Amino acid sequence: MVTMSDYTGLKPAWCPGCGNFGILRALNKALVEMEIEPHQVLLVSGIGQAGKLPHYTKGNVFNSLHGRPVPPAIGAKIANPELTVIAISGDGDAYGEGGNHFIHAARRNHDITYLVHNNQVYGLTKGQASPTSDFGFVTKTTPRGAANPVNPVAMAIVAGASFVARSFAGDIDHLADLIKQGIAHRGFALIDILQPCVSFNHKNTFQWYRERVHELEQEGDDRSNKRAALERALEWGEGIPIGIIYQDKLPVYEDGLPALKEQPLVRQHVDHGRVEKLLTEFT
Amino acid sequence: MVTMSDYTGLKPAWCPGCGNFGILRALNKALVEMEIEPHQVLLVSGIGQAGKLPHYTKGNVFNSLHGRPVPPAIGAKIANPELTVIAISGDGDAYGEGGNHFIHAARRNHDITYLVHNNQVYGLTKGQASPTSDFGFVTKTTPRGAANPVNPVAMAIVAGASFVARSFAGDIDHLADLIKQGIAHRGFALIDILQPCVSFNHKNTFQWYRERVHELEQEGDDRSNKRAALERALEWGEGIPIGIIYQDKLPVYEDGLPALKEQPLVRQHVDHGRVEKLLTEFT
Amino acid sequence: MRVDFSFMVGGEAGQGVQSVGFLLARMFSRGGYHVFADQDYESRVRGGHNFFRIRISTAEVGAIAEDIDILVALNKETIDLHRPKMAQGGIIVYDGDQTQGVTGDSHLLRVPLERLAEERAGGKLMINTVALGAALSLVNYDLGILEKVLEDRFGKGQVAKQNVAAAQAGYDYVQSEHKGDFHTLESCTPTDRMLLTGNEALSLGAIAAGCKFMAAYPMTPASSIMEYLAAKSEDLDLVMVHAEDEIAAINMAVGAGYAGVRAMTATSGSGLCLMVEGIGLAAITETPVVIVDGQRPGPAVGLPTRTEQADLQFVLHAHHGDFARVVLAPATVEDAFWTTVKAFNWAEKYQLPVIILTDQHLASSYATVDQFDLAKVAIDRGLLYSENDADPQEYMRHRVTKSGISPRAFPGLGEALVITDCDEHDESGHLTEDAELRTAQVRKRLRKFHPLKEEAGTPRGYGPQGAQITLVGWGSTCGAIREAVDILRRDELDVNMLHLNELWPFPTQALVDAIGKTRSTYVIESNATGQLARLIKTETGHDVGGRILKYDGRPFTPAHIVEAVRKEEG
Amino acid sequence: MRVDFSFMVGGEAGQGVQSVGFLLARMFSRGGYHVFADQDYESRVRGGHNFFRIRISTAEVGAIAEDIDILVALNKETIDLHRPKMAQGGIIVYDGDQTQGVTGDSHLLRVPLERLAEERAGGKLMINTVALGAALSLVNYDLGILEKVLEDRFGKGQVAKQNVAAAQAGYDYVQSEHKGDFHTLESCTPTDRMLLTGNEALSLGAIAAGCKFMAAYPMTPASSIMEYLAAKSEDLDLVMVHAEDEIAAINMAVGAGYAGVRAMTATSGSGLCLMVEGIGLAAITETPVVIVDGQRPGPAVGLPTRTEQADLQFVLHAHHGDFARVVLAPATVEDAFWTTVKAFNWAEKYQLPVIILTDQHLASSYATVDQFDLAKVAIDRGLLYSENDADPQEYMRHRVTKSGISPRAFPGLGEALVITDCDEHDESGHLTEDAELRTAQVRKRLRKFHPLKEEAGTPRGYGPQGAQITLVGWGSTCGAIREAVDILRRDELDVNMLHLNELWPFPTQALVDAIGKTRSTYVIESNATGQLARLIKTETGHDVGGRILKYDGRPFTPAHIVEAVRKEEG
Ligand SMILES: Cc1ncc(C[n+]2csc(CCOP(=O)(O)OP(=O)(O)O)c2C)c(N)n1
Ligand SMILES: Cc1ncc(C[n+]2csc(CCOP(=O)(O)OP(=O)(O)O)c2C)c(N)n1
Ligand code: SF4
Ligand code: SF4
Ligand SMILES: [Mg+2]
Ligand SMILES: [Mg+2]
Repeated sequence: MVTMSDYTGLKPAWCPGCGNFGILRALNKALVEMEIEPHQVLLVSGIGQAGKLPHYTKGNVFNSLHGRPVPPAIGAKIANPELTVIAISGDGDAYGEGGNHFIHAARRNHDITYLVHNNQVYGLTKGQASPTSDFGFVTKTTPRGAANPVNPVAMAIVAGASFVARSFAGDIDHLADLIKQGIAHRGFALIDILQPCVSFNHKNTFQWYRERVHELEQEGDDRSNKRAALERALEWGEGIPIGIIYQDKLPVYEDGLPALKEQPLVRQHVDHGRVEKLLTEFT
Repeated sequence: MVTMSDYTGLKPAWCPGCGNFGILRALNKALVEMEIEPHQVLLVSGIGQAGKLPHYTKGNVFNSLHGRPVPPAIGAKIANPELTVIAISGDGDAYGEGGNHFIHAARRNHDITYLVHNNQVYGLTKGQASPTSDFGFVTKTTPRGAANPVNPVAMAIVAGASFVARSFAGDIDHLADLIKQGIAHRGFALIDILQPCVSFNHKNTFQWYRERVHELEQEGDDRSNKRAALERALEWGEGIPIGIIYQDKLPVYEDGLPALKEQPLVRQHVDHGRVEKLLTEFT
Repeated sequence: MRVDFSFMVGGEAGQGVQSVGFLLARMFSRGGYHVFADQDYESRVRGGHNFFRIRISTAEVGAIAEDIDILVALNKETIDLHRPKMAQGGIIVYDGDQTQGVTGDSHLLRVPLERLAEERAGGKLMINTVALGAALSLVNYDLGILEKVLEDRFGKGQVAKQNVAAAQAGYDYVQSEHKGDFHTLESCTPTDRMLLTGNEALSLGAIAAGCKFMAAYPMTPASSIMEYLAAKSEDLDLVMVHAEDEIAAINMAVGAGYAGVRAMTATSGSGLCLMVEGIGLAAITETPVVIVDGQRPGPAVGLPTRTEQADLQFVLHAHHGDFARVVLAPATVEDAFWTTVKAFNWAEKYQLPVIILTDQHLASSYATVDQFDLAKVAIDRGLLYSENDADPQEYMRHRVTKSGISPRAFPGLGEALVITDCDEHDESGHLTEDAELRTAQVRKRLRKFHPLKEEAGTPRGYGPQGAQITLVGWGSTCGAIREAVDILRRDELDVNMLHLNELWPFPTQALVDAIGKTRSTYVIESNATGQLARLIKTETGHDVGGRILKYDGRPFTPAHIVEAVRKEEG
Repeated sequence: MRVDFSFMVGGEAGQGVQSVGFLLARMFSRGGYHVFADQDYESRVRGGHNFFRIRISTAEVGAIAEDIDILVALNKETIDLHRPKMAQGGIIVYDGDQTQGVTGDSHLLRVPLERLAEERAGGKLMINTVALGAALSLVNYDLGILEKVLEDRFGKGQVAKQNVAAAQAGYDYVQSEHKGDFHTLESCTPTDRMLLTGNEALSLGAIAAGCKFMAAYPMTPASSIMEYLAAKSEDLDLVMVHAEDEIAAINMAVGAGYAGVRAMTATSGSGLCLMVEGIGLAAITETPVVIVDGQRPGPAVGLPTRTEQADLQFVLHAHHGDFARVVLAPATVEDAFWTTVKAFNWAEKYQLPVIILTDQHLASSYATVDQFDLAKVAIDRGLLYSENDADPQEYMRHRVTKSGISPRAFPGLGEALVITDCDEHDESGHLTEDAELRTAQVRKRLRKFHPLKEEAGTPRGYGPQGAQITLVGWGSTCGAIREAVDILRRDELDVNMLHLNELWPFPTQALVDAIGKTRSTYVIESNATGQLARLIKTETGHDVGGRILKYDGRPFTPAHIVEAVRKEEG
């Protein structure tokens, strides 16, 4: 049996009170409840406060470049689809530096789960605006206020992700439940997580989010209706919906790869008999 | 008076029958009708068949890297807002290699016009899949068919562009009219142009597009309703709407720059008196 | 007597130049000849001017010749441009009915290609195959194998049949109408030699080495590697991902490499620029990855379909920080196969990024080579962790060892957790800011270079040892330099060649030995500043004054080198 | 007598280490002292261990010292870590009430920081200012200017007042309770010297040079340049765009440069990797752009908040193809200003990318410098096209000239069309595939390097010419090497320094002259392989055996260099 103590990692270097602690706990809870063992998990993170998470739990870890956790996660998943591959980013990592990978991974619908710690600011580099900073948010790089923010969930839906959800670091059970569903889902699963940053975001605080988030009524709601999902996705401000905003069965990239049909690439060996045949095509 | 002959450039190296000829003509027509002279225009293109367009007309030309026309267009626009800045891409250039610039330029709503020659394929590199290739489109890099395509107009709307339109290279008047509106619009104006590639896209031909495109009824239609616009944007397949899909007045990035209030940066000189004051802040 | 004969096919993009050229080359390779062929094309899909040069010989051949014996001109521009290069007695086949304004008589043979195509082979599409037949007829070549060659290309069926008819029409026409000399080329003993391009050989090398994963973004001249692997992905059980950009491509490959699969990417200079950060990721996480850089003239987009060797200093230094890497540059089509096999072995053995520097010229040139002996393809995956050796709880991905190499485990295949980070990390792979741990990891990563340098080979020599003049080259110029040596030796010049296909680790001693002994040394490179010469200076201290450089995007010919050397040597 | 005194403030991130350190430095710079201060911090926002070292002197000072005279310890870890470095008679100020487990008596002075902050200054937030007062008290420093210093930092108002009270509390407490020695530091003649960091000086240099546009993406240690320019954008009429990534950043800057505005970007190694393609874009379009690379330990993310000099070979060779570029490396805070002015001038004069190599150490170290004399800031925009000179219809952006430099016109400012392309182009800027036009453009772009090399300066010497031992360095190590020279000379060693702040064009002759004459040469660099030593080898042929290298992310100290030289010299 897998227990929470199997997921005890190094001591976090996050600020006391940071929303990341809740995310860490929720992830561990989800993995424990799904009875997934650390060696079956691959955590691929970028650079930022969020990107440090894998060090604070247990699992295989590929802590990658800023903005780039998604491509190596895809590479590793294709190499070994038996792994539960979870990519982890901050909002700058995912939607700024990594914006292109985000939309194309969603579009091709790769079978990975993507947790984005969205604190609407650059934490690790000390408080610059992020692509999700609220309009007018004043930071050292945006002294006259940030531009129009990106809406990651709407973006993911339009781009083609087949599982798009939002949760809140202050609601561990809700988040853990979504993570479980995201992992269980086949295809690209984005979970955008509202994450208070107590050091650099004094606007979007625990309090601020708590007053706004409301769980989507999941019953009677057709998750797979893209137009309705976009309605939900565009909601932001006085009310912020959390939960699964969109989910559908869409063609999964890895399912279209004949090489993966029989066994993971990592367990395969080259067959020189077959290579020999190729050679004769050139004679 | 500006005439079409003012816009005669080098002889195009495109394939005979290519949709790009129509786009070239429509652009020239729009500029002539707006009485814009070649030296008032800056054409910034990427690499691809589309990216060659500026050489085949007249104007200032910055033919930039593959995927990167938008950032230099922004830099030049901020340096000299008196220029009519038009960025030009192919679909691979804009939505593949340049995807991140596309969404963020839309988000910040820079005041440039963006023409994307969308032939749903990589032309110049000889027929690989592009991010807009139809699902299942077979090419040498996607022998089992392309993945889910990106929807550029929906993407632009969600990202925050304030003018989002689609036109067809086979309808020069329609396209010229949209280009004029795009140039006149303050803010980021995307015109995604359906462009048949006679050499590498034997699916999405002139004929194919002609059977599907229908002009949006612009009367009585609230262009600035984002939800309705997304409905229109998601339409693709048997019917493909062309025209302005979304337009609104949104904060324009350049309007938030105090340095541009009085005159273009390029006409300004450094004032050492003001620098002197800065120095004293360190004493 | 040695046969050495050159064809050229020229015309607009879209006229089928490549197709005729390839079929000619194939006909002669099937017929037992050695063949070398290269392609010259513009960055456009229709129009402009393309040509395909084929040289055939009864001896090995590794470069094109300047003179043309038979020119198949699909348009007038071809005649205008290439007529000055016709060999004595050479013949230009062209469609006199369709081509206006061709003046003079010399070399010209009018063949009504279009009329024959329409009358005898069902349409204009066959014009180029008629020309193929005409060319073969001029050398009285046996058409016996033609049907098979066409079927291999077009499949059994109507298309192949029409092509045979077209070729026969051209053949017959020339046999009956040509009034001048025929240059008879008899078939030699047919062999099972392969005819393939540098990129095809490289792709086969990757597949034979067990590469199972490629991610890339199209870019000339690397796209054809992607396309070959994609085409074979089903039969060979491998995966080729057409990524959204080059950044994604290299990072995907590194991810797959980390997960235990041999992985690669391929691009050209501009794309490589975007991969630089990924090279550092591979370095610090000690992940094997093979990166093919098909060079073309820069900077930036430069000349997109042409050739250059100006990425050498870039790839040697691409990325900040100090770490070990490998840079290999295949010299010939055959070498492209074996070098690629070595690249995958070294990447895993030393757990680092390996860059294969090829170029447009090698990538798209065809050559005949003996079938690769797969029995000689040894796969060495390097030091692997096994649960029998040590407790998985204690596994540390970046353990500091004497050799600098730490055993690799793969995530998910056992209990050992595989932890790594592109931040500086401790032995376990967790991030650290400790000064001593940092220093230890830097040293460990650099230390791997010593066994690597030991394992590196020696440059390829040609000609007598200790000659007075040495021509030094690297990469795709090998064939041209080699032939230049032959020609110069016939001139009684005492010349030899030293050719590098391993650039890093640098074969310092071999260079010192070779250059120390010669009276004059010439470094021959397709770039403007002498990048190998600079590297030689750095590594050996020798300042090689003689430089034969070319940077107009066109490959070296033996004659160009010969002339340059003669000029210097008086 | 020369005063040379060192403070250190240490504690967790979030405890205000930077604030106390800066205020101490400011108090002494206002008081007429020369100050040098550096910062050491981890890549985290709270917790861990940070420290700030301040050295003050009555003479110029350009490096930190190893010994600490007064240590302000905001937590126990600070004591544990730094106690061994306390100078004779040094004193550690700490809060004995709050800090458990501190043993021994030596150096320790308990000050109830928290209690004093709560009782006398309204709360715990003031703890660090109490400590500031205590430190100043230990040197009997005049508190007269404190109020002004605090007001400059916090504005006139409650916060400044509370801070004054806090400092006074600490001051008084020490005056009445300290039983040991005081190290009295009298104020010198107050000056209007500036106290600023390398990045601040660099930013001011950019502004003074007329830079009007910056686009960048945050990355330590370059972010503070972005932030400074953003803060001043309104007052100084300039634009700072926080771009979506580094690729966008450099391409925006190139666009602005093309349009006629002085433009820059700034980043660190990883970000620079992403800018490589943009460097080539600037090169082939001949667009001026200034790129600041604030080096930190690599490869990849490495040690994000620490220092290194391992990007040199990378920036020299970043990008495929051959073209001219400039690489400058400011040596001191003052130099950061002037080098940046030069960078903008050269970028425009030679129409090429200029890279400023700085590093975390220089970027975040404070030094006192005389106010920059703006009258000496000459702005040279290079060759500009004017409609009076030539018909705008005939304007060609890439005209082939003898110098390689073509007059620049700006789009939209006149009738001349400004056409350029990152494909190879002809003189008019339109794309071409012609072999001769290509060759001509490559040569033209390389030719610009000659006048540039002529214009380049000579390295900075220090110590007597022709000394037996030469210490060679570059960039931020200047202060430490200089001081090492002083110390070694006092040891009777015949040493001098040769310090480079222009790396490319390389000052070949100066190096040949200097190294040729010395008995032994040491190259001192913060990297693992000796990247400058390698460059010296390439450019001069001299193989400098002596290397003093450090790559643990921490800056050189004079003592470290002295010790290394002594060891070698016996
Ligand atoms: C290529 C590159 N650019 C910039 C950086 C510097 N950097 C590190 S983390 C970060 C942003 C952090 O913000 P976010 O992704 O939102 O993560 P958070 O710290 O808020 O969790 C940046 C800009 C880098 N490491 N690499
Ligand atoms: C960094 C980089 N990657 C790849 C290329 C090669 N390349 C040139 S054009 C092109 C794609 C062309 O497709 P698209 O943008 O759709 O334009 P089209 O030719 O179809 O108009 C590619 C991949 C390049 N020049 N630079
Ligand atoms: S800076 Fe913000 S995101 Fe980072 S650890 Fe602190 S509170 Fe969390
Ligand atoms: S390849 Fe396609 S897009 Fe390119 S010129 Fe030809 S028809 Fe047009
Ligand atoms: Mg964040
Ligand atoms: Mg296209």
